[in-house]
Order: sequence, then C-alpha cells, then structure tokens
Amino acid sequence: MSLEAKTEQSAIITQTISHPKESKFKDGLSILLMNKAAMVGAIIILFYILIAIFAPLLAPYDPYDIKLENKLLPPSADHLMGTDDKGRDILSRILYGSRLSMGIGITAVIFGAFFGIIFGLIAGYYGKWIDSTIMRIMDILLAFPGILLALAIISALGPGLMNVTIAVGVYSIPLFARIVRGSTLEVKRLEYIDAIRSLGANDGTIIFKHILPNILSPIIVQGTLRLATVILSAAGLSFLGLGAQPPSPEWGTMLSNGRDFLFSAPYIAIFPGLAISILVLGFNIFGDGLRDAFDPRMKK
Amino acid sequence: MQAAAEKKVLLKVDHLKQYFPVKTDSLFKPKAYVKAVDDISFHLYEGETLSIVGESGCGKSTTGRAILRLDEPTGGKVFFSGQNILDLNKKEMRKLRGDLQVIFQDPFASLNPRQTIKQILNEAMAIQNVVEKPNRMSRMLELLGYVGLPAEALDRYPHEFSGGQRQRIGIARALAVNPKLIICDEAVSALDVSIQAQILNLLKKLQHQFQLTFLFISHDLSVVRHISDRVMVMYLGKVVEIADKKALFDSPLHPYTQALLSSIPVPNPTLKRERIMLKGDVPSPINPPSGCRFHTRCPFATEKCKAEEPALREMGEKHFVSCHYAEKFR
Amino acid sequence: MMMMFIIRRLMQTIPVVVGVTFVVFFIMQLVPGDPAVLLAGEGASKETIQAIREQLGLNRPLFVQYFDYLMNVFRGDFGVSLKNSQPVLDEILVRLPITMELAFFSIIFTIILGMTAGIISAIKPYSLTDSTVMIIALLGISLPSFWFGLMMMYFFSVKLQILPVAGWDSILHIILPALTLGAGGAAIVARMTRSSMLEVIRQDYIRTARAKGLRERVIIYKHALRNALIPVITVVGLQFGALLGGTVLVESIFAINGLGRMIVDAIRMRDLPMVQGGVLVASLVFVIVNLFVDVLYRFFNKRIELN
Amino acid sequence: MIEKNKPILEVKGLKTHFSTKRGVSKAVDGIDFTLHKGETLGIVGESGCGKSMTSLSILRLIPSPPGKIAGGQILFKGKDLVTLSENEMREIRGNEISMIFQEPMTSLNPVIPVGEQIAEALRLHQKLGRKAAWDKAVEMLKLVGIPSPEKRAKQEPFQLSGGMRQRVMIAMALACTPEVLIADEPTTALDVTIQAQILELIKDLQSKLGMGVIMITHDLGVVAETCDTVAVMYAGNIIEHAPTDKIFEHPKHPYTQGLLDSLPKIHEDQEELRTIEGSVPSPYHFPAGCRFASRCPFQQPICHEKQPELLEQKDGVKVRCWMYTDQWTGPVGKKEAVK
Amino acid sequence: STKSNSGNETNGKKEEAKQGGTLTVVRLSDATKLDPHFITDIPSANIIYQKVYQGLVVPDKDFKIQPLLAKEWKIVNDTTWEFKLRDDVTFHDGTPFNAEAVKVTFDRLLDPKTQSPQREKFAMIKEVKIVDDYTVQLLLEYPYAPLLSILASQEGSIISPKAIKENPENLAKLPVGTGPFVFEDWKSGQEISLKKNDKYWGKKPNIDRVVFKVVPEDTTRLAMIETGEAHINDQVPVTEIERIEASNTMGLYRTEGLAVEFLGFNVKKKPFDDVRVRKAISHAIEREAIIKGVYNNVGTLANVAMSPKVFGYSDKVKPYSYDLNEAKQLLKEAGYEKGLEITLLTSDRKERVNMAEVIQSQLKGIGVNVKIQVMEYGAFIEMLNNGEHQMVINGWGNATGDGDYNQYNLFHSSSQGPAGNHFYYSNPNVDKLIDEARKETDESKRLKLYEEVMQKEMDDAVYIPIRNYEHLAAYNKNVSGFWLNAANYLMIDDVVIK
Ligand SMILES: Nc1ncnc2c1ncn2[C@@H]1O[C@H](COP(=O)(O)OP(=O)(O)OP(=O)(O)O)[C@@H](O)[C@H]1O
Ligand SMILES: Nc1ncnc2c1ncn2[C@@H]1O[C@H](COP(=O)(O)OP(=O)(O)OP(=O)(O)O)[C@@H](O)[C@H]1O
Ligand SMILES: [Mg+2]
Ligand SMILES: [Mg+2]
Repeated sequence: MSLEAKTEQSAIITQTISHPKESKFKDGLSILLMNKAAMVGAIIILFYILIAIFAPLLAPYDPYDIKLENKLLPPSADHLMGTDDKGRDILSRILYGSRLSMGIGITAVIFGAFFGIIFGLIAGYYGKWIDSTIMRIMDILLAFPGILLALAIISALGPGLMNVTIAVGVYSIPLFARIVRGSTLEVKRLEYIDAIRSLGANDGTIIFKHILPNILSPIIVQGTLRLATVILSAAGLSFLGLGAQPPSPEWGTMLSNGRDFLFSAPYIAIFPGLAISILVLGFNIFGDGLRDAFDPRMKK
Repeated sequence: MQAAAEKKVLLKVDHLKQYFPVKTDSLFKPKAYVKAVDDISFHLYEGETLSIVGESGCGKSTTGRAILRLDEPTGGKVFFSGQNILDLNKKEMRKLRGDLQVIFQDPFASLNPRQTIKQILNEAMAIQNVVEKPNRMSRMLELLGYVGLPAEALDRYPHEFSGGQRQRIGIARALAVNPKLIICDEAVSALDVSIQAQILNLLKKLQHQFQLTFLFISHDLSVVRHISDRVMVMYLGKVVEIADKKALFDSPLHPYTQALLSSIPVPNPTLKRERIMLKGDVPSPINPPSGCRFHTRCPFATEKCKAEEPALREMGEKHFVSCHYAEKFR
Repeated sequence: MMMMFIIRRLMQTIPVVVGVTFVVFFIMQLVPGDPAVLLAGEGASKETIQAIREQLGLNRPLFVQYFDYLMNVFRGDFGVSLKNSQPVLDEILVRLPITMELAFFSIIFTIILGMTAGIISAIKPYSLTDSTVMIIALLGISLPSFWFGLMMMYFFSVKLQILPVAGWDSILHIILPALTLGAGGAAIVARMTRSSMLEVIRQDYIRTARAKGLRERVIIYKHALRNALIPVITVVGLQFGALLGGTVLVESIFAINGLGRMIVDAIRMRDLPMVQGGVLVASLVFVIVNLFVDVLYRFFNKRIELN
Repeated sequence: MIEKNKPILEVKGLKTHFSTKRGVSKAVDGIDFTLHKGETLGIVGESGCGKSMTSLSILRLIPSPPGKIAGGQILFKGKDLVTLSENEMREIRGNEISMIFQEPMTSLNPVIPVGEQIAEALRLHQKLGRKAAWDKAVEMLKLVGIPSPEKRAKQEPFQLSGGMRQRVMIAMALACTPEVLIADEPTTALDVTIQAQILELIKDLQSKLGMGVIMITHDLGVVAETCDTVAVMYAGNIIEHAPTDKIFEHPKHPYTQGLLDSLPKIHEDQEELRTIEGSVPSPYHFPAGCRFASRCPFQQPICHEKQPELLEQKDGVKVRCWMYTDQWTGPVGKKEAVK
Repeated sequence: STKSNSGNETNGKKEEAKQGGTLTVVRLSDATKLDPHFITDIPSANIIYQKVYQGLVVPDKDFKIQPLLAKEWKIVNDTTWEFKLRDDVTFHDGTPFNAEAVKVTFDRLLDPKTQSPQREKFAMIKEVKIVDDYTVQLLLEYPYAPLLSILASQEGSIISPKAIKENPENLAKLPVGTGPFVFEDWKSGQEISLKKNDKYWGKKPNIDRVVFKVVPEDTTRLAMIETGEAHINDQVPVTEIERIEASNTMGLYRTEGLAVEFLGFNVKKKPFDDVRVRKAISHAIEREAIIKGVYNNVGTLANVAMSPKVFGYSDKVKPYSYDLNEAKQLLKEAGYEKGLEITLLTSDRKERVNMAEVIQSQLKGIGVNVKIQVMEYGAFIEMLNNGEHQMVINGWGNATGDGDYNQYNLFHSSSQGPAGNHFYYSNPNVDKLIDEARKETDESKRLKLYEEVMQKEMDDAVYIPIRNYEHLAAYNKNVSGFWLNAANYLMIDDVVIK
C-alpha cells in the first residue's frame, strides 16, 4: 500500500466526535473490552510492548554481534529465524528492533499529534482568517507528496532514527490538524462551551480544559491508525535508504537490507516484514475497535 | 407583576442587528447575508420576564447570543444597567459576564461531560471569583439546595443524571455567579411535560427569591404564557409585536401573532376554535420579502404591505405592533 | 454554479501551490550537497565547481533566485534542469502521463476491488465471508508495499513467467505495479465501503424504504449504496493523493519512468528546478484531484454546503 | 360517512424486547389495542415509553438484532402479522399499512428525487408502469398541497423545506391508499404554523380515504385536536385507553392526571404547575408491581406487589390501575381529587 | 515466457542467428548528458564510450594503450606529441574525420568559454597543431607522461567538427562520433538506444541495436536478466553472486577494475591528526574478513590506493599488519587507552554500509567505539568537501588508468577538498614526488617515483587500503561476446545474441 495512506480520516471525523451525551470514555472503554477485535489488537500491541521491554532477556544473542562466518544461515534450532548477511541472529535483532520501530512510530505520532492538535484547536476555535491561514499551510504540507516531504526533510537533516521520526511526524501534522479542527468546530458549537464562555472563561481555559478533553477520542483513534501508517512509512523510507543508521536493527532497515536476498535467503526479509505487518495489523485492529467503541451510535 | 412606570430598565436593546455572511457561489456577486436579526429594539425591566416567541429561524436565539456577545453583533447597542456592553473590551466583558447568564435548551449538550458537578460549579465561581475559596463548598451545597438536588450530586458526572436534573445543574451553574439577568434559550423545550413543569416552577421560584430578570426564549406559547410578564413576537429577524402577556394573548394585533396563537394545539378536545391557517413556508432570511416580511403568508396582505415596511407602533398601553393595519384587528 | 465553485477552488489552489514551491525551495537550501559539486564529478577542482555554480546562477541571492523562479513559473517557464540543461517542463510532460496512467490504473483497481469487497462484506455483516474479506483487507493495509511488489514480481514474473518483470510498454506491464500500488488503497476502500454501508443501513431513510415494502436488494443497491458511496469518494480522493506518494517506490521497483522517481532522482542530484517543477506538478495534481473529488462529492451529495 | 366500527388492526399482548449487553430492555411490554376503520387512535406518553417501538413492531421494522417481537399478536384484517413471512410482510408494508416518520429531514433518501421515492412504491405494489407511477406520484404531491408538483417531484429532498418534506412523506405513505396509516410524531420537527397545516392535511385525507390512523405523539394538544381515542403509554404499557374527550375530562389513571396537570394551561393563569415527582423506571428493570407506583400520590402496598390489568370500566374507559378494581383498599374519594 | 523482444525473436531464428538482434542492457541510472566534454558520470560515459565516440587511442583488455583513430604516434620532444590519423573514417553525420576534427574537438574542450568540467584534465595541452590532413601535434605546456591515458579516456573522444560548429548545445542529447553505433533515441529516465553504424570504418558489430534501460532496483534488474527480458546487467550487488551462478539462465562475468576502495582518515581532524591513532586503526582492521564477508570475494585485497591495473602500481608497498596488540599499544601511546569515540562516514551504497558495520565491529576489539554515519551521496560529498568527517569509506575511480590521476588527486596538497584529497593530507615531500612523476617520461623512473611516494603515504598511515575493484556483470546466457574494460565500460563490439 501507499506510504501515506490517509486512512479513512473523513470517516473518523464523522464517526468519533464526542457527542457528550454520556461519558464517551468510560462507555468506550467498556465496549472496547467487549469488542473482540479490539482486544485482539490490544493483545498484539501489548505483546510487542512486552517484547520491547524485555528484549535483553529474551534475545538469545547480541543483536549487534557480527560473525561473518555465520552469515546467511537458514532458520535452525540455533537461530530460530536464521542469520543475516553479517551473521547476526535475526530473532535477536527483531526483538531489539521492536524498541526502535515502535519508538519511531510512537514518537512520530506524538510529534504529529502535538502540533496537529495545537494547530487544529487554534484554527477550529478562532476560525476566520486564522483558520484559513493555518489550514492553507496544512494543505501545503498535505499537498506535498508525503514521501518527498520526508525525503527532503531527511536530506536536509541527514538520515537517522530521529530524523526519520521527524519526517514521518511532520507529515502527520496536517492529518491531525484536520481532524482536530473538525472536531473542534463541532464541539465549539455545543452549548456548554457557550455556557463557559458566558461565565467569562478565557480562551485558554476553554480550549484546553473544555474542548480538548472532549475531542480526545477521534484523536486517539486517528493516533492508533496513524501509528500503523507511520511504521510502514518509516519502513518505506528505509527501503529508499533513508532509514535508521546501521547497525541498528530497525525493522524497515532490516527488511530493505533483506531485499538483496529476497530470492536466495528470503527469511532475512520475511521475518522483519512479518514483524512489521503484524504490529501494523495490531494497531489497525485496535484503532478500528476504538473507533467502534467511541462511535456514539454503537451504543444504542 | 404589573410593571409600574418607575420600574428600572435593566437591559435596553437598541437597533440590534446581527448579519451572518453566507458563502455564495459567485465570485463577483456581493456577499450575501443571513439577516438573522435585523434592527430590533426592546428593553427589559428589572425583575420581569420578557419572552421572545416566533417560529424556528426567526432570530430568537441570535438575539440572545448577541446580547451575551457570544456572537459579535453587526450593529446596534446593548445597554446593561446603562452601559453599552458592546463597547467593553474583552477583559471588561469577562468581568461583566457574572451579571448575565444563560440556560440552554439541550440539557445534554450544555454540561461538559468530563467534569463533575463539583468541578462545574467550582469553575463558575472561580472564573468570576464571586466566592472565596474556603466558602465555595457551602455555597455549592446552597446552590444545589435551591435547584433541588441532593448533596451527593456533587461528585457525579452529568451523564449520571436525567435530563431534568441536568437542566437543574445548568441553572445552578448560572446562579453560582449571582447574575442579574438570565437568558433562557428554549430552557425547557427538550424536556418531557412533567419535567418541564418542575423546571418552570423552579425558575419562577428563583426569580422571586433573587429578583432575577429573565429573557425567556421559546416557541412554546403555553409555556410562554405561563412564565412571562411581557411577550415579544418575532418574525424573520424583526419584532412584529410586543406587549404585556395578557394583552398579547387576549387581543393579538398582528396577523402573524393571531395565526401563531391559533395554531397551537390545545389539550382540550371540547374547545373547537377557528384556526387561521397560514399558507406556505417561512421565507429565507437571506432574501427576506420586501415591505412587511410577513406579507407573503399574510391572509390580509395588500400592495402596501408588499411595498412598505411597517413601523413598530404603540397601539395600546405598552402594546407595540408592526402592521399597517393593526387598527383593523383591534 | 458548479463552474463558479470550480473556479473559486482553483483560485484557492494558487496560494497552496506557491506555498509548496516556497517550502521546496527553502528545504532544498537546507539540504546539504551542492549541485555544482555533484555535476563536476570526481576530482573536479574548486575553480571548476565555482564556474559551474556561476553558470547555473546559483550565486545569486536566495530571494532573487526564488522570486525569479516564481515569476518564470507564472510565465509557464519551469526552468532547465541543472543536471542536463533540458527544460524541466519537457521532462515533466514525459513523466507525468506515465505516473498518471499508473495512478489511474491503480485507482481503478482500488475502486473495483475495494468496493466489491466492501459491499460483499456489508451485505452480510459479521458473517464468515465478511470476516474473511475484512481480514484480507486488514492484511492488505498492513503489508509494506515494496515488499509486496517484489514478492509479486518474484512469483508472477520470475517463477511463473506470466507477467513481464518491469517496464511500461504493454497492458501486461501495468498489472503488477497497479496491483502493488492499489492493494493498500483497495483494502482501505473496502473497509470504508463496508462501514459506510453499515452506517447508511442504520439511517432513517432506509427504514422508510423498508416501510414501503421494497426488496432488500433494491434497498441495498438503490437506496443504500448511492449514499454509502459519498464518503467512499472522499476516501478514494485521499487515496489518490496517497497513491502519488506511493508511486515513488513502485516506480523504482518496476522501473517505471514516472514523476515520483524523477523527483527522487532530482533530489539526489540536488537538481532544484527539477525538484521544484516535479513537486509543484505533483501537488497540483493532488490539489486538482481533490477538487475533482469535491465536485463529485457535491454532485453526489448536494446537501453539502459550499465549504 | 364511513363505517367506523369495523376493526382493522388488533394488537394483542404485543411485547417487543431488546436484548443488549446490559440486559433485556422491555421497550414494549404487553400492549393491547384495536384500531377501527376511519378511526384515529392517539398514542401518547413521555419519551422512551415505547410509542415508536409499538409502531415499528406493527410493520415489523424494529432494528433486529437487538430488537425482537417477544410475544403477542398483531391481527391485520384477521392475519397475524407476527407470523407472516418476510415476503408477505413486504406486500403489506407501504401498501396496506403505511408509516410517516418523525424526522422529515432524515427519513427521505437524500440522493433520490422525491417523485421517484413515491413512484417506486407505486410500481411495486400497484404494478404501475414507469410513466403511470410517476404521474400518480405527481398527483399525490398535488394532493398533499405541494405547489408546482411536476417540478418538485424531480427535486431532491434537500431542495425542499421541512414542511414540504413532511408532505412528501405523507404523499409517499398514502400513495397506495393504505388501510392503516401510522404517523409517528409527524409534526414534532416542525414549526407550529406548519404543524397546523400538516395535521389539518392528515385529518383531511383521512376523511377522504377513510383509513385508520395511529397518531403517535407526546403532545397532548395534538391528540386533543386529532384523535378519536387515546391510549396513554407508560413504561412499555398502555395505562389508559379511552375516547379523547373522556381522557381530557376525567382522566382516570393517576399518571394521566399528573400529565394533564403538568401542562401550562393556555387559557388560565396559574402561579405554579403541578408536577409528577420521581422518574420513569428503567426498561431493563421494571418493578414487580405497577410501574407508576413509586411516583403515584395514591400508592398502596398492593401497587408495589402486583401489576394491575388494563380493565374496561363501565363507561368504556380502559385503565390499568388498582384504584379501579375491587382489590383497592385506599381512600376511594381521592380518585378524582387530583382534578 | 514474457513477451520480451529478445526472448521470442532470438529463439525463433536460433540456427542462423549470430547476426542482428537488439541487445538490452539494464542499468541503475540514466545518463545525464551525452557530450563527452561535459560528462562527469560513468552512466553517461558508458553509453557513448567506444560505442558512439572514439578517441585517438584506446586501452585494451589489459589496459595497454592501442591505436584507434590514430594509427601511430611518436613523442617528438618532451612537450610535443605527434599523431598519424586514419584516413578512412567518417563521422555519423557524414563529416570526414581528419586533423581538423581533432583540433576542433580539443579547442572546444580547452576554450574556457566552453566551461567544460574536463578542461583541467587536459590543461597541459597548449595547442593542437595541424601538420597535414591526417597528422596532428599536441603541444604541451610541460612534459606530461600520462598523456595517452587521458586521450584514451572518454573525455578524449573526438566529436564531429560540424556538430560542434553548428549546434554545440545539441551535443548533450545528440552525440555525433565515429564509433560502431549511431545514436538513435533517448527517452529520458527510461532508455537510450543506439543502432548499428552501417558505415563503420572498422569491423561492424553483430547486433542491430542496443538499448540501455534504466532499472533502479537491483532485484528487478536481476529478475529481468533471469527471465531474458534483458541481456546484460553490469551493476550487480555482490550478494547475488551465488544466485546468478546457480541459475541456469544467467551467467556471471567478472573482471578486474581500476578502482580501489579504502578507509580514509581526515588527518586534520582529531584524533586522526595523530599518526599513532591512524596506525592503531590500521593495525586493527582485518581486511581479509571484509573482502570475504562483505564482498563475497569480489575484488582483491588492496595493498595501496592504486589498483594493479593502473600504471604506477607497486606491490612492494605493504599495508599495516593485522595486530591488535600493536594497535592497542599505539592507542595507549596516543593517550587513548580508555577507548575512543569516532564517527565513520560512508555513502549509502550497500556494500559500503555493510563494510562500515564490519569495521565498527572490528574496532570494538581495541576499544574504539564507532558511530556510523550513512549519508546520501550529495550530502556525503558535501561533508567530505567541507572536511567535516573523521574517517570515511571512499574509493577512487582511476578512470585514466594512470598513476598520476590517482596520486595527484588523492594526495597532492593542492587537491585538498573537492579535487579528491579528502584526507586533507599535506606532505611537501609527497607533493614534490608527485609533481616529478607527472613530468617524467621514462616509464621505469615514473614507476619508482610512484612506489616511493606511496610508501611515504603508507608510512603516514593516511588511509587503509581495502579492495581492488572487480567489476561484475550478470548476463542472460543467450548473449556472448561482451566485456567490461577495467574502467568499467561495457564493450559490446563483438556481442552476439543467440
Ligand atoms: N452562526 C451563524 N451563521 C450563519 N447563520 C446563522 C448563524 N446563527 C444563526 N444563523 C441563522 O440565523 C437565523 C436565525 O437563527 P436563530 O438560531 O436565531 O433562530 P431561532 O429563532 O433561535 O430558531 P430556533 O427556534 O430553531 O432555535 C437562521 O436562519 C439561522 O440559520
Ligand atoms: N436499539 C435498542 N436497544 C435497546 N433498547 C432500545 C433500542 N431501541 C429502543 N430501545 C428501548 O425502547 C424503549 C422505547 O423506545 P421508543 O423509541 O419506542 O420510545 P418513544 O416512546 O417513541 O420515545 P420518543 O418520544 O422519545 O420517541 C426505550 O426506552 C429504549 O430503551
Ligand atoms: Mg433557537
Ligand atoms: Mg419515538
């Protein structure tokens, strides 16, 4: 799939706005627990998180240990997923790599969400020219073919984990901004905002205390779905040689490295590929489940 | 409460206009506007209830919002206790907001679902700083007492209450800052009749207790009749009639008011009335009809009505009507 | 009326596109790497590099360079490539149709496959078919595309030898790239169609249709689908934008001579006019496609107010 | 003019339940009524008491899952609708029994011209050709008082005003001259002056076409003006069913009494309105006894023990209250005291 | 099979074959321009060199200079070289080849107004003198021994004087030379095609056409060879050797190259301003492991920064032995016994990145912590040119096959920066020796001089030699007769498609 799958964001906007009829969050949570798919997603993610935490305990080998004499060993009892072209144990690398790949994903999404939320809130709340200015700038970001934006950013900042993260994060900004703006517009119209305004609250209080908490659900849903995309995008950048610096076992880098052996030693690419796919799948399922959970209509 | 001549005017609305720009398809055509409120004037005496009635979209809420400066009015003046509040800067306005409060229609939408009742009330007091911190708790309990909610309510979230209870919380929030004027925008329309009755009773009680002034916006004429001292009828952004309740209900002078009154279904099957049927729909406020805005639906319209906009004329004791032929309907 | 809407929207794209060129220009200034050095090649002296720089006009102040560029663009002159001194526009005109063709076939694939799957799923929600289709869709979204593309190439071209490996000559050449590029999108459209259908089926007017005694088939295809397609159109539009980004990878893998690859190569060569031109056209395409989607959207859903 | 006493629709012990994760919601819990030809039956009651679910049950349109008709019979001209196949049911829907929904905004398909929305039912049920169906649709639009119906028929719902849309709904419902028309809050979304037009129209068409009408509303004013008999619902039950004038003159059930008292009277001045304290029981946990008992000013121990039956009184009024049975031990004089 | 032209066509006329057909060559990147005076990249040069354009002389398979457009030559004196030209040659545009053509070509190259990036390579040529129609003399500013090697390189191509006079700009996309192939078409970014020159003065090629296709992805290029969609892929990753060899449709071609790869130090940057640190690192790298582990034994272990094929090479200069104790000792002396943090810069070429990883792991053994910095080529070059790196994996192409191009650019202090001395090395003795060697016409004396200077460089531990290039090509087994010359140019004069 394409790098910048702007997943169903319109759907998210329309489906998950907090209609503060009831506490979305609590209800959402309970429905989430009952939503089997979301549970599966959550379990997958949890599994990965545990792997990331306990990688040093789980990994049978040093993920950085180059043993050229062991290179390209197919999966065996010694090396469950085989070894790569430098004789490193793929399983150990994948275990350690979970930290990097999830780290990139989570940091990038937080980065994108942070700026996106601020821009979206300001645009949505103040409206008028502020809104149009901000949203035009977001349009500019969005109109950039995403991978090219990333390419340019990475060329400018140099490759490396942090910069890949920023690059994919930047591209997430307009997506969050759009969703947040849409939700803000919707929540802004609600009467409790007018009520708090007529009590004399200042804009900061209104925006951060009264609007933001009530638009969290679409943000969270977008965040999880975005995480999936971001991880894939980062892998895509690695494919173009713009990813993490060696010898870090970032999955996208491993995968792109493995493409040289796609036909001769496919396991080098298959396992990191699977690791990515399953994690992305987890986030997608989870995000979907969340969306259902927060969707007010699911509760009738 | 019959208003005596020396009654103090609390709020005076003077040639208020509120236009909303609408997007047009054309690049070249001048901008079009929804003239939601188009040059209306009225005033409110201290301690009275003035109701605004009229059909959907006639500008009732817009009037209320403009007075509260929730939207910035396009033109006109709004004097509160003699001061034009449209001249105030943001900070001064924030300070004044303690005197002007609002209760909204939707009991579900008017409370932040993520705040407990305690936080809601506390915040109101904190923003206006009307009560010292240590005294807030007792004040909150007092407020709950006024609106008839138990003390346990404080730690609960809005969704744990029924619609009527939520409306009470909204009222408590409005009262928390000791306002002088409360604008009730369809404050009971969303409630079932039995709960509606409770809230209406409560509002009346509180009005007496605190000398509150109400601007009561509603399209339910029986409710309006129950609660108001005076009634103002709006049609397409204009005031068509304004009078004491009795005068208005007993001898409406504007054909629209008459039609409106006769359209209300009355829960009394024995009462078979002559109904004035209006034809057609309410015209768009973007392109309001010329002359008298009601002429397109008025059974008595003449050429004059089409051409000439009628002025709001005093036809009796504080009874103002904007109709060329008001005399005929006396 | 629709015309006016289109014209106004087109005018709105101008600041966006200018903004894009501005961002490109200044990002490219930040990018380390001097086109003159790259052009001079191995072993060139400082003098040579300086001469090249002068020849390319890279010595002028940045704002002058940018402003000149912008003025020229408005005159329809996209400048010449630093790399081979050929007019940028010529190059773009060669590449753009190819990328558009690729994107077009991908999106067709996306739509056909995605909608069919989505409808199949929605007709019997929560059934086995539904779950199967949706799991495949989720997998489709979760697969890295380059990986998927290479795998398909290996399987269909190298092993089975039923499709050509790479190039862009015949309809057969189009299949794998379009599939690779469209797979993720198809999955997204499938899910969107499904959820949109389920959403629509809950609507009051579907109840009205049932109350009329209509057959389920009529209700699905006449009453539900048309409404369900409205949000799907938006997704397809966005997907088209995403496709444009994805072309870079697919064009590399399948050796397709498209715009995406052109821009990537140009970035690597620090060929600023080429990058500028390419990104400008790419973003213009994106904006226009979205405009087109908006028009379609309006067409299908006339209730949507302007803006 | 029309023979009024022929029953066409008999609902017997209808139960519609929703099985949700929170439990079973007894939205409609055993209701009985009969609709006669040419009669207008009003169903009133507060929000959530089961009015809409009753009407949807009749057409078997309750959202399923989670909803389900859990018991009872719906006899339409002798056939039990509950047991009909889906195909047979389709024959009846829109043809012999039609429905008008509350929200004219959302109940019309936004992307199909209104004329077509009317015509498709005609083609289906009356086997009319395309042209004939269209002409009939235009004629129907004219009948419901839409000006220049030829033009309007080609428009889509968003191009019509709320009142016009509701007229279209009515035209659609009446296109196949049904024998029963169910109107579920047909005017709630409309302005009073428009509401008056619509109610007038329904009354007018009823007298022309002679169908039985079920008018569902929570507005007692609407009931008073349009209905012959009224069924008052409370928490999934009918608690009182009587000719309209009787209900308004001498409401028997304490709930009906309370309801009428809470209305501000337009022609008299009152300082304070009567209210009914307490709240409706949750449809997930109805009490064992009378569902109104906890709010009732006359409650007696028996009220909390066992649910009363809907019993016909001497004057023909049916009421579900222990007060009107011989098991009643409380003060009898209070029956009318509330008035 | 796929509907690739080569497959069907050739299978059909298997027997008579041997003649005709279109050769498809797949390459990583497109040419930038086709004007020899402006070409700076191999992909461009490869398309025209010895195909469209020819020079006065040509290197053979052993990189010995042989006559081509010049039948013979003699050195008149230190600064005068005389060439006798062929008289049977015409350019593709019909212009006859003669002394005039040679003069016009070099005059253009040397004219500063032309702004050729190659001008400096020929800066020693003062004048091209026409002696008669088929005799020219090159008059030099100063004695320049490797003159023939630069004349044999692609920059020495002789261009149609008519084309130069009429429309020099056009040469960038429309080359006009004397070679066995005539330029046909260039679809930018996609392919360049040449067709057989039916009027070629020499032995006419077997094939009718050759198409150079751009296929950026390694895996894809190879897949195309495997299926027969293309014939030759001359950019093969070393990791694919086994697969190629195992395949029954593909063959692997290997040949020694002129280029070398080395690990360079920035001697101006701490800690590599200290020769002991450089030596310590030199002792700590196990070069054989890299050749085997990273390069799959493609190429040979280098002992200096000059490949054996280049004139000036010496096998007497020995690199530092692999000796960790010595390395540690040296580090200790330099004051880094507690270890050391350094960054290793490399471009994003896969093998080099792999090499960096291996070096990183090797240096861990002496307590040197290496941070790898992979840069995309443009940024990589910029860093080198600005001297911002500490240690770099780099290579040198040696396109002319002469030691001067190697030593002068890499080690002469005047070449610091872009010109090639990215070590920022400056040693007056070395400079002097290089200058001397440049002017020395006696080959054996030159060889001695180069040996001496290379030893000095080695003593200063400016770099660690790693690998002499070996060029690889994968081909479909239905082609034969192509070869790669040491400068990595694909030679297709004798190609036959079965
Ligand atoms: N923010 C706004 N922008 C544009 N138009 C508006 C805005 N607010 C209100 N209007 C328009 O102004 C007119 C008056 O609206 P208003 O809400 O005051 O009516 P109302 O009398 O309160 O009606 P209702 O009984 O439906 O609440 C309407 O036509 C409405 O569409
Ligand atoms: N999908 C559902 N799941 C669970 N319970 C439901 C569902 N739909 C309706 N109900 C229950 O059915 C009861 C009756 O609903 P119904 O819509 O008939 O009320 P109503 O009398 O029409 O109210 P209103 O006046 O608000 O329209 C409600 O109390 C609700 O709890
Ligand atoms: Mg309003
Ligand atoms: Mg209902």
